[in-house]
Amino acid sequence: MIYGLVASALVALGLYGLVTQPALLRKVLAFNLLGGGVFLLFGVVAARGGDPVPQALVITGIVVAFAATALALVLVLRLFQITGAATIAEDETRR
Amino acid sequence: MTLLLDLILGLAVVGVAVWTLAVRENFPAVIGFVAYGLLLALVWVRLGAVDVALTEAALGAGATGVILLFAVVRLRGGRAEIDAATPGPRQRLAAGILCGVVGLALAVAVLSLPDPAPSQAAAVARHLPELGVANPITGVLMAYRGLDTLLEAVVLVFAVLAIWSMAPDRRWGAVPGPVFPVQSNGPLSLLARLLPPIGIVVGIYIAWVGADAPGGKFQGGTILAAMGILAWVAGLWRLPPVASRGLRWAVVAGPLAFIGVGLLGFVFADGFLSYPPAIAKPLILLIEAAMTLSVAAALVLMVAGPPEGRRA
Amino acid sequence: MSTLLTLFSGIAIAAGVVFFLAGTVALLRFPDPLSRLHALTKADSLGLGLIVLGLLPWAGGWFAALKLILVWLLVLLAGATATQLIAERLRGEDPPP
Amino acid sequence: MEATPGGFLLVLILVAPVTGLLIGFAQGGRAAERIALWAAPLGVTMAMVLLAGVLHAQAPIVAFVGGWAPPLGLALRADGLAAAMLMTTAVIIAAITLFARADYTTLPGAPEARAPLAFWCFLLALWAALNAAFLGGDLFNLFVALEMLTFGALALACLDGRATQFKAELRYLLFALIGSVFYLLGTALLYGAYGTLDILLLSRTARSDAPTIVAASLMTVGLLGKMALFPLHLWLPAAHAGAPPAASALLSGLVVKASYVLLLRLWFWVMPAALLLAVAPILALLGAAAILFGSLVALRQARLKLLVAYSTVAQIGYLFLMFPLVAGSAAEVAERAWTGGALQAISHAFAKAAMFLAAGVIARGMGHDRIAGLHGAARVAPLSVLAFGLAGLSLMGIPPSGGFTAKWLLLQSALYAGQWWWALVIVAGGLLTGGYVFRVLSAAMRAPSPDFMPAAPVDARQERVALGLAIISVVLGLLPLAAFGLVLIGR
Repeated sequence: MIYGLVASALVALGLYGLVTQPALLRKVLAFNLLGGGVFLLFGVVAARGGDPVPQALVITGIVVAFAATALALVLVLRLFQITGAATIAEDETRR
Repeated sequence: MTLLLDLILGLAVVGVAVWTLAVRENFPAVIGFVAYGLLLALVWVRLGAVDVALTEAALGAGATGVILLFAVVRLRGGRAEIDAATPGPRQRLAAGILCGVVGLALAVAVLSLPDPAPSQAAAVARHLPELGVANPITGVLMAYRGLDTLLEAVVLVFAVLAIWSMAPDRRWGAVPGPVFPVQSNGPLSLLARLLPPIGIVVGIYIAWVGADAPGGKFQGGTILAAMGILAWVAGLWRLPPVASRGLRWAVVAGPLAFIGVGLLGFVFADGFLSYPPAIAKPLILLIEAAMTLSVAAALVLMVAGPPEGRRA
Repeated sequence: MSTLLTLFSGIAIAAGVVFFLAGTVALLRFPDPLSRLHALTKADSLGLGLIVLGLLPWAGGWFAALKLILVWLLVLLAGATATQLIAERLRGEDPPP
Repeated sequence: MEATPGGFLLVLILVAPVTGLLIGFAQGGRAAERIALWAAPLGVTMAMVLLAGVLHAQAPIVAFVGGWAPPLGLALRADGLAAAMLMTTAVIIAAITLFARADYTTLPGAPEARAPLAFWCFLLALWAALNAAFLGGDLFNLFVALEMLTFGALALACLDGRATQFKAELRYLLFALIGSVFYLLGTALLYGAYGTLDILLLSRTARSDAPTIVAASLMTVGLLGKMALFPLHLWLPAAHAGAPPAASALLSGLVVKASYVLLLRLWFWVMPAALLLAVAPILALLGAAAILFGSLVALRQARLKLLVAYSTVAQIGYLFLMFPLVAGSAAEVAERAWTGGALQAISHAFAKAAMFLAAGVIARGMGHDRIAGLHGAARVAPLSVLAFGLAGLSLMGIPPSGGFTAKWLLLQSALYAGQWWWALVIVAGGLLTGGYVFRVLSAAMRAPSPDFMPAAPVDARQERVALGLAIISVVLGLLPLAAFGLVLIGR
């Protein structure tokens, strides 16, 4: 299946972005790319067996991922509003 | 022919993903992400999962794209800090190797999944008549794995409250999100007047047909939420303050109806979330209706963010 | 009859694809945002309209056909609004020539 | 396995806090507080009935939600381990409810405020999520439970709204999200390979093939990240130490245990024994590293709350020593190790909750939490210092505490299994723990300078709650060993 390979590639890409991108916004974006890959993997599993169950799992997963994204973005915005920081790099002002 | 189509689509998805990660500016990255989500929705259609395609397009690309754009507009600058925190080439190489290994392991695992694939399709179909619905996805979401869906609906309530609780104390009780000026004329105002009547019909329709055809509460609720957001951004609709009881009951109505019907199962059927076959479909539609409302309300609030305005 | 319909659909859809292609080329090649917008929306609105027209005979029922037309109308509306908004923004930013 | 009588109890214990949270949220802060106050005794009662039921039947209580049996439907299962964890959760939540009233009460007629509403709702939310995580019999359902847990924990930790905390919590969120993604990838592969995610059904069919191995590795790494096992502990100290005391107690005492129980289910139920034998020593090695590293770093902390948080990093390590001792050992040794591991999870929950609550009271009374400046703390908050000390006994593993019994069981089984090196780690960890606990106590016992003034009065009830939890963590060690046969039911 082509899409199994596509899903694996998307997971690798998303993970790479999540780890290496310093800006929080871009980390959140990469997390969503990664999520797309994970869900696609479920889709491949569903298509192989002609099975609706993994499709239902993906719908649940997409909703949860959206909630996580919204929450993360609010945290990012609040951090930015208070401190002007756009990354979570360690700074020396702490403690 | 179809193989070629799949190949092109697959390459396009991966290509857009790479571009989204590589592009330097935030705004095009988000646009790239929305394109990625829409392409993924096409992939879902190719995989025969129209319900998921609708969800991906509405939530994964649409709603996620909107909140990302909101964030981009409000996060300005920080370039120097970001550059300073950018990992060096050696770290990037290490991360790349690690992620490559994960991707490779996944690929190997996917390719060595057993043939024929195990499937619950037959079991899902066998019991659908007892539920009175024709869409197997709805059967899974509302009956067989109803607990998943219930907990997921509760997660949405968690998210709304968690987002609100990030507000500064002095803003508590106020209207969520920024207040947009009223656009008395202009294209946005026109759209915000023209589209919602159609969109609300479409949203309810999609939630309604979910029992028998692709669609359902999450897809329909997202469309309803989009109409609300449109009216809000155009200044035509003021969100109720977070202290509003009505607003809060709208957010919890879905999961509460779900639990209520579930508990009735103790009395009238075989236990929690079990539906008596005679009235299974009306019960499922009742839950779906309440959930559509709650999903729509929760999504609008999640897009709007924590209370920012003055106390109402 | 059905060959005629197939032919009609084929031509309409092919024409629609040509318009999409033209619009995309314009998006990539035209020099300034306003002319890009101009070319893109024209081509896409018409292109989608032709494709919808080509698909209508195969919709299998008036309800599905209605939905196809509704899709086209909604895209027209959204496209027009988005273009207007972008154009307004551009006019606001650039000094008048 | 069939559904058993009493299954409705599992549903109630899950649905009750969810309903309370929904109504509390809709009706506002004061209603949420009242619901939480009523929920606390109700929760303890339900957990006790459930525990008695499991003990009576000497078998797990099982419910099929909606009457749909797996693989199509979802099962909730309360085995001995789950019943014990539910009980622990109910008691600690009840204690935190009592503790938090002083901080988060809404007076009659007062307008609703942000922090109280969020606190009471998320207390109920976390309770529901923990119950779901301990009872869940389906790997995807457990994923949803873990997400609920993450959201609730995050919101509680940010309650003070300080910028440094936002940063710490974002780091936590990133770890948690990557952990979730890894876990979810594993469930996709397992579903593709076996067509079910039910833990018991998987345990009968799991093979040692490529998809299973990849799934197991991904899920394990994801869960280790969520529970902050060394070297994935980076997020924990700041995230737990910066939260309000009532939240820290929940996060450090209970939330990390949900991922732990899930990890146990993954390895001792789902995965084939051959795989477990290969992985167990690696997990224990990481655990040993966590014990030594966490304790050493805790020893060097300048601040009380960070010390307590690093102590969590160390104590989590003990939980992993049981893996090689249970896997592949004779039944008797395996049972000892299993009991030791479970008891460590429980006694640490009580001790750490007590410690964080006590540290919170001390920090408020002194106006700071610098360990070097704690002179006079024993005079300002005597019961809290006592609670800290008693909880410390349990963490060190000094008899007759629950921590002692746990570590003694692990130590014995290490010797019986011929893996004496783990015993050395346990002893070394105990000594180091003693070091950092006594550092705090000796500073607190010191007489203050003559012009010393407490920064704020301490709440006597809060002190008593912390002490109560500490006493429980000690008394656990006085129970006869047979009482812990509970955690073996349904293993």
